[in-house]
Amino acid sequence: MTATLPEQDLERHFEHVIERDQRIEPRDWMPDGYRKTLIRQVAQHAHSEIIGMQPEANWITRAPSLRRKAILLAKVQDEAGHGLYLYSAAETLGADRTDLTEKLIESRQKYSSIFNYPTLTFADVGVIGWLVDGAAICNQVPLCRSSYGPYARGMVRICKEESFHQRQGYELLMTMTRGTDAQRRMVQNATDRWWWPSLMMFGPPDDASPNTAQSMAWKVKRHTNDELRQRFVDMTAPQAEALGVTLPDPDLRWNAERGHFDFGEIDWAEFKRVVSGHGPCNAQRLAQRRRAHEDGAWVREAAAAHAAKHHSRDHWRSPT
Amino acid sequence: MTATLPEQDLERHFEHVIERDQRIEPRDWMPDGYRKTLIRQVAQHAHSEIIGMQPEANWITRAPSLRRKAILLAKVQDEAGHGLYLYSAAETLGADRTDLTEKLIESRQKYSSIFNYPTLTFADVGVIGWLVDGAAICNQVPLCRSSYGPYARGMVRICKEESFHQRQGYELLMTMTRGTDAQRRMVQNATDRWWWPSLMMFGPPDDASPNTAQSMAWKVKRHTNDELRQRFVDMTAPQAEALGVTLPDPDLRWNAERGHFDFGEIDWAEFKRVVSGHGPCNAQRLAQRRRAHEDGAWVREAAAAHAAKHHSRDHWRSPT
Amino acid sequence: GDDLAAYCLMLGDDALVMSHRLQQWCTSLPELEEEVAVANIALDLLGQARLLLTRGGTADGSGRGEDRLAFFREEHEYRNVRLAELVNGDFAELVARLVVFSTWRLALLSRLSESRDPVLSAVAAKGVKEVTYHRDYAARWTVRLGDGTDHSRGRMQAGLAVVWPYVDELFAAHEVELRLSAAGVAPDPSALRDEFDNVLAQVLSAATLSKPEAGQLPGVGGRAGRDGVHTEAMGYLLAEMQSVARAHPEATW
Amino acid sequence: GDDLAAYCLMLGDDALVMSHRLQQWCTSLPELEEEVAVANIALDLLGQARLLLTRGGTADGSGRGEDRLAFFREEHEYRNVRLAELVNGDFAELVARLVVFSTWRLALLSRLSESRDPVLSAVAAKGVKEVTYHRDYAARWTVRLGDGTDHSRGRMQAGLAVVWPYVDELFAAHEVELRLSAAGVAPDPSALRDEFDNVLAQVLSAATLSKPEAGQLPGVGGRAGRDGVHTEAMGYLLAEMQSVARAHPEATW
Repeated sequence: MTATLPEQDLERHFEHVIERDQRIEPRDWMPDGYRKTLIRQVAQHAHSEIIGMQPEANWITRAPSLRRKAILLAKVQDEAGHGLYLYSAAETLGADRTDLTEKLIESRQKYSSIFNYPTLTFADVGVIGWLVDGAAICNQVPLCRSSYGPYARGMVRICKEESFHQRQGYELLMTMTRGTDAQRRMVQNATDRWWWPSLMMFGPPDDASPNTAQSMAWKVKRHTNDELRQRFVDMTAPQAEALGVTLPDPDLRWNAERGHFDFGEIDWAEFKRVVSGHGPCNAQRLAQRRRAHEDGAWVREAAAAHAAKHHSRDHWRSPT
Repeated sequence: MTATLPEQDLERHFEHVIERDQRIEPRDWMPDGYRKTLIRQVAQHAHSEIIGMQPEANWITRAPSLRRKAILLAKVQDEAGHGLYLYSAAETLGADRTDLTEKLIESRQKYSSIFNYPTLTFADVGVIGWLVDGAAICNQVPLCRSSYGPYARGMVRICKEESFHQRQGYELLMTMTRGTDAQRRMVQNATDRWWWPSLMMFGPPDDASPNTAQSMAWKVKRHTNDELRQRFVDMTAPQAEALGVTLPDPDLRWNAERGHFDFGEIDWAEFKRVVSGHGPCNAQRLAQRRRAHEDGAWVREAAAAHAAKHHSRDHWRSPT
Repeated sequence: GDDLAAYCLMLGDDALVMSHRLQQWCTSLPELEEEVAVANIALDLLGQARLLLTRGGTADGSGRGEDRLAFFREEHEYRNVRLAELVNGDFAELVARLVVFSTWRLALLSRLSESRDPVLSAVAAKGVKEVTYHRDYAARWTVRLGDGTDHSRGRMQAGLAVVWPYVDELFAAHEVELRLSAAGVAPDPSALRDEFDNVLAQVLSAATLSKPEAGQLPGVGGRAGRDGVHTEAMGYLLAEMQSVARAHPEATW
Repeated sequence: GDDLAAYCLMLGDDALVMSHRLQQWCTSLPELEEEVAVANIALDLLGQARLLLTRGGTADGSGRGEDRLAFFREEHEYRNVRLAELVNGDFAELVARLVVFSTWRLALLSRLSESRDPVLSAVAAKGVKEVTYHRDYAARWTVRLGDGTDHSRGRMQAGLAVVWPYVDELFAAHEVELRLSAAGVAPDPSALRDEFDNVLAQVLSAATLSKPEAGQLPGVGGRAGRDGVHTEAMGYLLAEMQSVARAHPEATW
């Protein structure tokens, strides 16, 4: 039916759906720019989940209690699940997962720069939960109202799990700051390293973010970078106080007039360096992803060959 | 000159040299059997030095003091040096090092079975020095009088270093037995595991060692297996007492009549299993040697190609 | 009490150490689906380990909790079979180890779910459901790789050859197991062999693979994993696993 | 006192950690001659580390001996450059790391042998002889591999690309180094760059290799190895190295 409508009508219908805060679904007509923007957004998000497994997986085998080990392992597993889910959402837009993986490996698509920092102590696991997941949630909660249906629905599930992770991270830090001096030092040290990169997770300041206006018009982005960043600082500063850690920003203070926390200037030069591939772990993260993908090529080929032979029906049934 | 003498005269000359306890040198005529026996003996000894690096190298990175780390690293380096030295001795007999390495890797030549046991604690390093090097010295000191010149001279140097290693091992154990309870338990436990395999290092009992007579006639072996084993037990039992460790043999006791220590029956079935390739680490040791050799193939090829290009003269000279 | 405790450590250590090797695969697997599945198996085994270690610490009256047991025992106090500690190889070795480990463990837990010890029986019953999935997962991959490409078939056969020397140890009865078997608390490991052989034969046949001919890895002086005598791989594994906990012995996490 | 101690730890940790990575090569090298040579280099560096750590423990008045410093410091207290801790790759990466490390260290020790601190000066003078050999060994292999086969040339170039991002850090001056340089105790690291560039240019030219174009690895918030901020490889290295010593904190060896 829709295929026969003239382009103009299709576009009008699309804009109508967006205006009324309804959802665009995979089989609906959408402008090329919308589709491309969304594929990029969803793919970057999927890549971020997958690359984001690495800094945390780094501590699974060394987690100092079995309970924390289980929590961390489950969290990293959730991230793999989110990645799968998001690649599927991208596929509803006509993207191909293999192709997206190649783009990631060849640095033709980005992932969140936060994962280009190393995890140096077990406290980093807690701080990532608290700050990085916290920032991710600020970013993502509004995306539960993304105009693109599959992404919006994915975000509902993902946000639920992320806020669970965030609470677990914070709880680990609470336990650690109530522990030994060495533990408290670890938490402070990790906070010092992750604070500024977390603020950078919201992207460049609004006056340097040229695509924001179109994305907001399409309702695939619902708030500006600076709005979300402020929301994150306002949420986090009191949590830091409750933990007894100091955020490494001498300019951070409550501004009663604004009703917000003021905070210091972000080092945008560092942000640009890391985004453009020159962070402490960019090369390492991509090399690890590439190695896994290349080492697994023969396995994927075998699975495909087997499926072709057996019409995708497994030959072995469990004896019961 | 010698090439023109009839075979009979050559053989008589050879026997004369052996009788008078003089040395056979590389360019001297020697019977085929003598040459083959010696190549096998020297190659096995070389292989043992090289494979023997593995159980000790296993603890270099974890040595609990820097002094012990240096001692252990130097010892393992010495073993590589001994291996090189012995492969050279085998080459004077017409063997080819590459060929011998292949024979080792393909299990066509043996190495000392003692290295097919795992090193499970740092005390194993001390016990290997004490018992394994101790047994090796008992075996090797008489070989300093081997009728084959290059081997005899090699053994003089090697024995000197081995007895240095043996003293270092014993000294480590002395330090450990004067230390904590846990250290004493480690020493006892390692002694329990290495004692019987050390006794097996002297080979099968005399009545099951058919080649001994010929080897002794040729003076490439100077004492029988059982003679050397007894000498080792007599030397070691008082050392164990001085250390305060118990050798795991209820039948071990001084026999005033014989003037020797009596000791219990060796598990020759285990000996045969391990010699025939079914010890706890046979597969692991050979796999490691094979991996190093195969991974290094491209390096050896590059070195050969470079040497061919530059007439074995290095192209780079250090700026001074 | 002591036998029961020792037995709980045996099965708990099997799960903990095997889980560790699976954890090390994390972010290196060939597909995201495998990331999810392998992490899931590692989590299940970790959960089993926690229940069993906790039970062990109660049974011997030592009051040692799961973390005390996991992070502050020495290598020779670990009771796991050596198959669990084997260094990771390629994906085929992972699949081979997993199909062997979970076929054996499923046979074991099935019988253990009828143990006279109510805690062991409950832990085993829960584990049966989990390990049934592990075995199916590993068996499906064995078939895919065995009956996939020529290359994958060769690698799968090689992977089986790597793990096979560790098989007999799974069915060798320790005296603790024999006493508990006599008391109706635990199965005699040797009684699990038939089921194991049958299942493996079915899987290998579906996978067009042959049973490896590899000789069996002996212990040291007749002692192996169940006696606390491990391979040289074990020390490195524990050094990694215990490093943070031991650096902060006074800490709670 | 404190600056001198910190400086001794920097150079001592460089040697200790680099030695550890060379130790890990033991029994895996392509030829026995390389086993002897690499063990020898590892031993030399270990010897340098022992002298420097001992001096460091004296200089800061803490009375910590070499073992206390090696085995009971936390990762963030280690002051080595990150080049030293890089995970081992193939033989070409080993050669690449060694040619970079020893060219830099030789330039450093040559100048340090004129230090106003008599102990540092003596340690450096001894080290110069050793590291001269290390550099020659690494340079000869760089040339053999670079100007060997096409395959080895590719691998050598790739090995250089792996280590190159760690080069700038070697010449970045820490404030401790700047203060000691002003006091005539230690060279300013940035002053070593010319010699390094010249020697590397000669070696690469003889090896028919080109200088890698790789970008440089930044620190975290501007902090790197000299500040105790390392890579993710470092924790595993220390877990292994310190495992036995920490399992027996009361023991003497």
